[in-house]
Amino acid sequence: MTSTIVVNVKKKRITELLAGGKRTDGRGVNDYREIQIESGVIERAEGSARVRLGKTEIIVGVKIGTGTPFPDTPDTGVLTVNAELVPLASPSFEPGPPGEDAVELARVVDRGIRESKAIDLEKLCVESGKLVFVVFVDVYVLNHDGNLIDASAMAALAALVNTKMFKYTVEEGEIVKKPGYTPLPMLDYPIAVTFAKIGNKLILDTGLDEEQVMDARLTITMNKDGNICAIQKGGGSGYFTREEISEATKIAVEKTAELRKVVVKS
Amino acid sequence: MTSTIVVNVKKKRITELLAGGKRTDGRGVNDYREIQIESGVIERAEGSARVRLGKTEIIVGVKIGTGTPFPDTPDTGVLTVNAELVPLASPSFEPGPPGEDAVELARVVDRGIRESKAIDLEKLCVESGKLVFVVFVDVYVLNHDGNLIDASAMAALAALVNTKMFKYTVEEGEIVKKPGYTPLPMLDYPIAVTFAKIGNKLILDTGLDEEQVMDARLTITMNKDGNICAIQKGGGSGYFTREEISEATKIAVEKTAELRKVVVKS
Amino acid sequence: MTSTIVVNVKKKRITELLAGGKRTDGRGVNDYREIQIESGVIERAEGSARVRLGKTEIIVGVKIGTGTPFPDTPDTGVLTVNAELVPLASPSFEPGPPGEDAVELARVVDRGIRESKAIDLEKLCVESGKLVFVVFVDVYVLNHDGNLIDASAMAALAALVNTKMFKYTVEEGEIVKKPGYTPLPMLDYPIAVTFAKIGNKLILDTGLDEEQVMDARLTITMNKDGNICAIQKGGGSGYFTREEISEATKIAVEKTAELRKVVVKS
Amino acid sequence: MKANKKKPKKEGEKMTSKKSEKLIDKKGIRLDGRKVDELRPVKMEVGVLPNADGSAYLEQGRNKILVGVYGPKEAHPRHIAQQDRAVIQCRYHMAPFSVDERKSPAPSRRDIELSKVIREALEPAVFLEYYPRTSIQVYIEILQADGGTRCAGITTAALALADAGIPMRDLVVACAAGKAGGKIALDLMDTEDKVGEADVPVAFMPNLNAVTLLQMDGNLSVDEFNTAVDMAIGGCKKLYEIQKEALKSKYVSEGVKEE
Amino acid sequence: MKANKKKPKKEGEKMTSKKSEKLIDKKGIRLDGRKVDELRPVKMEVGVLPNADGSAYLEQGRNKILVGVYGPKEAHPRHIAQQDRAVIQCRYHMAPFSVDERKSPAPSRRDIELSKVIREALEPAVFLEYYPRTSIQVYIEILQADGGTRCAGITTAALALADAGIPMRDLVVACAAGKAGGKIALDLMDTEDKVGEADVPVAFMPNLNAVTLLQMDGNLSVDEFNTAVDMAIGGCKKLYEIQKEALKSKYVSEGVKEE
Amino acid sequence: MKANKKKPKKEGEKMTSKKSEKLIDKKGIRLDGRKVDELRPVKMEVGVLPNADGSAYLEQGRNKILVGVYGPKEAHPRHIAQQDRAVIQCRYHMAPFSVDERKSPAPSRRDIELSKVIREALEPAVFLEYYPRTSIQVYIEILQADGGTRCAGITTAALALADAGIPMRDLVVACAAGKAGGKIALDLMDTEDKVGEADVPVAFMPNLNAVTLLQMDGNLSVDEFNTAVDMAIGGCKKLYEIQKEALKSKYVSEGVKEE
Repeated sequence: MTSTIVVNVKKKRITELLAGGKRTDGRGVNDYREIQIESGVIERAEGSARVRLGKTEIIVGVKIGTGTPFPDTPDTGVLTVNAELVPLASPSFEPGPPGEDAVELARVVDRGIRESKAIDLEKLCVESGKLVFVVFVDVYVLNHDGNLIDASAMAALAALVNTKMFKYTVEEGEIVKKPGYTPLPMLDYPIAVTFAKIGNKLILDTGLDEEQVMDARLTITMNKDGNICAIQKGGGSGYFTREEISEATKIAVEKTAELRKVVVKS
Repeated sequence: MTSTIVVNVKKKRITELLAGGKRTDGRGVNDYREIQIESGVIERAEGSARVRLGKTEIIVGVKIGTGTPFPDTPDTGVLTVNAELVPLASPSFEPGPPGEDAVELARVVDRGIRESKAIDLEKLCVESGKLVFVVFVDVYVLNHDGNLIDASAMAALAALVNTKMFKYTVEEGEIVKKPGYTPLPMLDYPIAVTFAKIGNKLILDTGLDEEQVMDARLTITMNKDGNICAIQKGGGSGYFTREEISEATKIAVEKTAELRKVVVKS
Repeated sequence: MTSTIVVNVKKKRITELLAGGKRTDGRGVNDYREIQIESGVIERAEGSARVRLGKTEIIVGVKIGTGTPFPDTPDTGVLTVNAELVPLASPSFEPGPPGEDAVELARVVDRGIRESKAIDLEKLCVESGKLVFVVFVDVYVLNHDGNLIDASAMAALAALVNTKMFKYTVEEGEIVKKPGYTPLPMLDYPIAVTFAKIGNKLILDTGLDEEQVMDARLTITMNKDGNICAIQKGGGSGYFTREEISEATKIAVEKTAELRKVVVKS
Repeated sequence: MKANKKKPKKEGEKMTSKKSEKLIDKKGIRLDGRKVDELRPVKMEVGVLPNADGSAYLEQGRNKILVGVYGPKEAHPRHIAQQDRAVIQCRYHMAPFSVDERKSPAPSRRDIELSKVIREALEPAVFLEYYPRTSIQVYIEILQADGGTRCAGITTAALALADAGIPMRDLVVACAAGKAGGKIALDLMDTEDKVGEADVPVAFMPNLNAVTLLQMDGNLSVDEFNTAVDMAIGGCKKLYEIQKEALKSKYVSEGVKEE
Repeated sequence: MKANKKKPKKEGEKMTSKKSEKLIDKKGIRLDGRKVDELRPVKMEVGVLPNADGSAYLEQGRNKILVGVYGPKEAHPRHIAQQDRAVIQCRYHMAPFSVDERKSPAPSRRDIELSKVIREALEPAVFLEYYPRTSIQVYIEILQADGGTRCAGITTAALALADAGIPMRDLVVACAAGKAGGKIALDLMDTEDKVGEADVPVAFMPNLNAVTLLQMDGNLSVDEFNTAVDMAIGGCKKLYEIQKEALKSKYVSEGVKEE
Repeated sequence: MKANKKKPKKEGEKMTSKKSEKLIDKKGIRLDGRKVDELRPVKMEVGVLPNADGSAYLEQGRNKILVGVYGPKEAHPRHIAQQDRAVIQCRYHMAPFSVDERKSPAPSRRDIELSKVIREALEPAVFLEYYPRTSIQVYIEILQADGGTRCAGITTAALALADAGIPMRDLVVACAAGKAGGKIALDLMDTEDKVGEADVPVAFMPNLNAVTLLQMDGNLSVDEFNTAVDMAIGGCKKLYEIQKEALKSKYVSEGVKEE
């Protein structure tokens, strides 16, 4: 754990720079680091993608299984998002069951996909009330250099876009495979952008140094129509003013549209 | 944790008072603190009750679900009792799965209900061997000021008496709700009384101070006929003589009859 | 935990003796301690055996249950091996879920039985794809004085040979017991021998002292034809040379044949 | 209802449906008779638990929330302690009987997330730097749930922290607004939350004009979202008045009776 | 027998039935040939485990119980240590093959309760104050179970404690009486316990006239209960003689052979 | 494929079948076109993770393995520390998407065993005595699995240890040989491993002529076994050359560029 004194020195330096609109690595406050997206990196998974956001690195794998639907939604498939902060990604990650950070990460990514209705889950019903497809989205953090949420959401979206399902028919209530594949039916393409507040400044795409000194973060996920589908405030013991929230929302409209082009074409 | 020295001083004081038949709060050895019972406090539960025994406070909620019966009792419903010592109730309780005290509390309450055949479980069978009702009794300790067992058993009984089940018919092996409710079918009304031994005295309804210094406790649960249906010795590294057991049993006959009137009319 | 200094002194002494072909208890390098095998020690289990190897003591119990087969082997019964290092067996064992030593022990015993096809699992299928017998082999270590693997494998084999199954017929997909018992169908009799390397010597059937100072161990399990069905290197931060492996294999051929006679006639 | 069906886990996610339109009638009246900008009936009480260092109880509609606070006390286990400030350990926990289908007492992933965001909603209000190396424990028990429990939990927890005498910059008060039946509405109850289009829980420090919790799920235009946030903050301000009353009624009467 | 049926958990609770009347015939003889006040055949042996500091083995009917004792040694983890006395850590544990249907090795709620009441049955006998800050570990393994294992476990554990050289006020010995086939009977075996009307396990320190464990479940009048307790104590006294023999036969013969 | 079938757990055990004969054709060519003594295509890269003290990435056929090493650092929790040497904490972990049917992230018994044998395969190579009381953490992530992952994990881990600058006696390199289609063959892929007759994973220190991991399951005569071990060691020697190249290409180019 970095000592309090070091963090305080860092905070002073970063805040001073931000007062002049500058960041330690020379970026502007709303600039993302270089984004590299590679799809299909795990051939045995139905879908996958690796995202590098500066030195942050995430792989998302999508597996398709089968199961019974929820009793109150008998005609829709099931979406399950899980995140693992595997310990090789950071000295602060430990082996074992997911802690609160991993749970929050998974649930924020999940809400973006679910609330934007990105996947057409109704097309994943095989037999009403009895048999549906289950989409497992596993977020695997391989190197943590800040902004895990945005990178994970991008990787999840890229992996879903990359996902192929086998064709099938149903015989006597059982699935029989046919030759060929179809893409996962997609209806929307949610993008998350996360603002960090440091002093009285908002910045996007924090590096690890910036996260250590931030007061709080605010994630806004938008769908392709520029509507908001999920928001999460977190990341520390700070707060946002009403005005900061409006400002962040405005920036998010443009920024999510811009990033969507990068992710979906990938 | 209270230090050994404080406990020793307390023990001396309490024992001296008891030698003269007195207790720190002025009660007689077999007196209960004020009992307040309020039924139906959790409207969304099928049954519920709050019991206050002095400053000890317990809520019991009853939920009715469905499940398969035990293979060796295909025609009877299932009773499940659980207890949680939630950490707001005492500085000595910790969050996490139930420890041995919570498990013992649940099992003593369970045995009283089960062995007295308080619930007519045979009426809770829907389809022999396949589908029965499951009665979940959840004991929730909200403030611990001693004598959790008696207070929990009272609250559980009051909650069961308060429980309503929806009316139903069975169509093709499935339960179909009908309008209206019936009370949970009850056959008996078990009451538990717990004796603490301090020095060579037996007292009822211990406060927290008394529990810290007691040698051991003895819980006797009796049914409406004055028969014994459950006993549990516990509570420390002390013992009871044969004569003390007989004495406790005699007192229990009267005391359980007296308390039953308080709880069941509530 | 024994201190480093004591272990070093012990190691020196044991190594010196071994240089002259001797062991602390006078045995030759390939000699086993006295083996006592008693079958049927747990009457309520379908099969059981107790093995004493010097002061090491193991009980294995076999229970037969039912379940569904694996989807890819719909016509074969299921074998499950579990090991518990119960804490009365050694000051170094702790209560709780199995640690890596218990897991390894169970899996090495399992592989010997499974890979030698000791049990004719195809005879344990009741209804293809739906209902098969499950053979639970539970290894229970009661006193740990070294060489748990060989003793456990012997006890497991003796318990399987001792196992009786009730006769049955199948009526409407359910098992109906008939009078009488048959032995568990056995096809092979695997025996494990474990070599320890201390300095540049290989020895068999280590006592606890020898295990504390060994560099590594190598377990070779052979079937009745003298073929190898399982191998496991473990036991420390040492290694084996290619030549040592060949030497161990040669000795194992003879030694497993010799031990098989002891175990199977028992 | 079916016996013993093994269901995949589901942690309170929203499932919008066509029934949403029935939530608000033509006159703008909701199923429980409220107008769109109306809070449910609220009752707050401070100092209800004898053992806890601070406590509070709240009813908001059919929600029943009890909070106990212990501390500041030595942080345990030690590795969670911070050299220069207190840590808040917060547990959001639902009684098994608090919801229609019995909830297992083991913490769900939803419980874990809510415990975290509630802690982060309370931290900005507490002078944590006054008590280095200590822990303040906030135990939130949902005795009965009817939508909006995270907000109600925060409102109650702030009262319990104040009752424990822990120095605070401001109270924290929380309220959700959302979209149901096509309209932005305040303080959604369970049915509105489940069937409705969106939910926006907000926690607020009234004197510092600071939003300490903000979440959203559903589908809102930016304008709708801004309307909802403003409505939620409006709700917070009303609840804040009730919070102050609850504190006054304990501490004023106590002053008279006991001190 | 049915494949893979998911059953709700059941932890040894009693289920009385109409079969109870067949448990004792007209001449007062039980299914295994015993009279109502007769113990099952008992065998005890002390010092059976080389590694443990103390140990004992007992057979009572088809029950087979093995107990190992370690300590007193430094309490671990440290927060369980007591300033002024030793703590007993007691684990009652059933081998998976000890019962008809394989038992999962994970502790059930019954196991947790029994570990607690057995510990509390042993504590009154041990001079815990001689070894402050230490722990005495009592590991009870049920190798085969046939009713009355908690009592048999206590009887065996007391021998193992004595074998470990731990200073004791008295031995502890335990035996149950119950009601089966309408009659009060001693030392119920599994079938009598399951089908019978009540079970009363009692642990007793013979020289101090002290009951250190007392439980009951079923249905007994106060008179029947008193008869059962007296009968159980009578059983304890008989078992106590066998306990003493077992200790003597180890320590006398050892004296001759080795020291 | 069937919905929601509750399956007993199965941890990678071999299930031989009659299909084995089809694995190698008459010309001795395997399903993926390899000869019996031919390795799959291999790619290794060192220093791929910015945060870890050392790291490496390996592809062998369709296996994709990533290893990160942290340490030596203070051992935690403390009771695992050794007075006179470092301990290696090793975790073999499969990504949920690494296999055909999604794997639960919780460690299986197979994972626990493999973590242990891999640790014991690496320990002989490390000068543990240089860093008493510390821990070296080796995290092996199987991103995609296609047979032989334990060996590939060892080969990769040795590179990551070297990259972390941890003093080593020798590199460790691992490779399996086995029997498939009736023939002894090198470096079995998943299909060959599952359908084949035996698998013999071997880890080797090339300069010390030391076997640090040896396992086997299946059915082999002693002669076949010896052939397989020799073939596996041959595979190790080839992989060792690639290991050295991978180290060189990092440290030589780095030398030029940065230092």
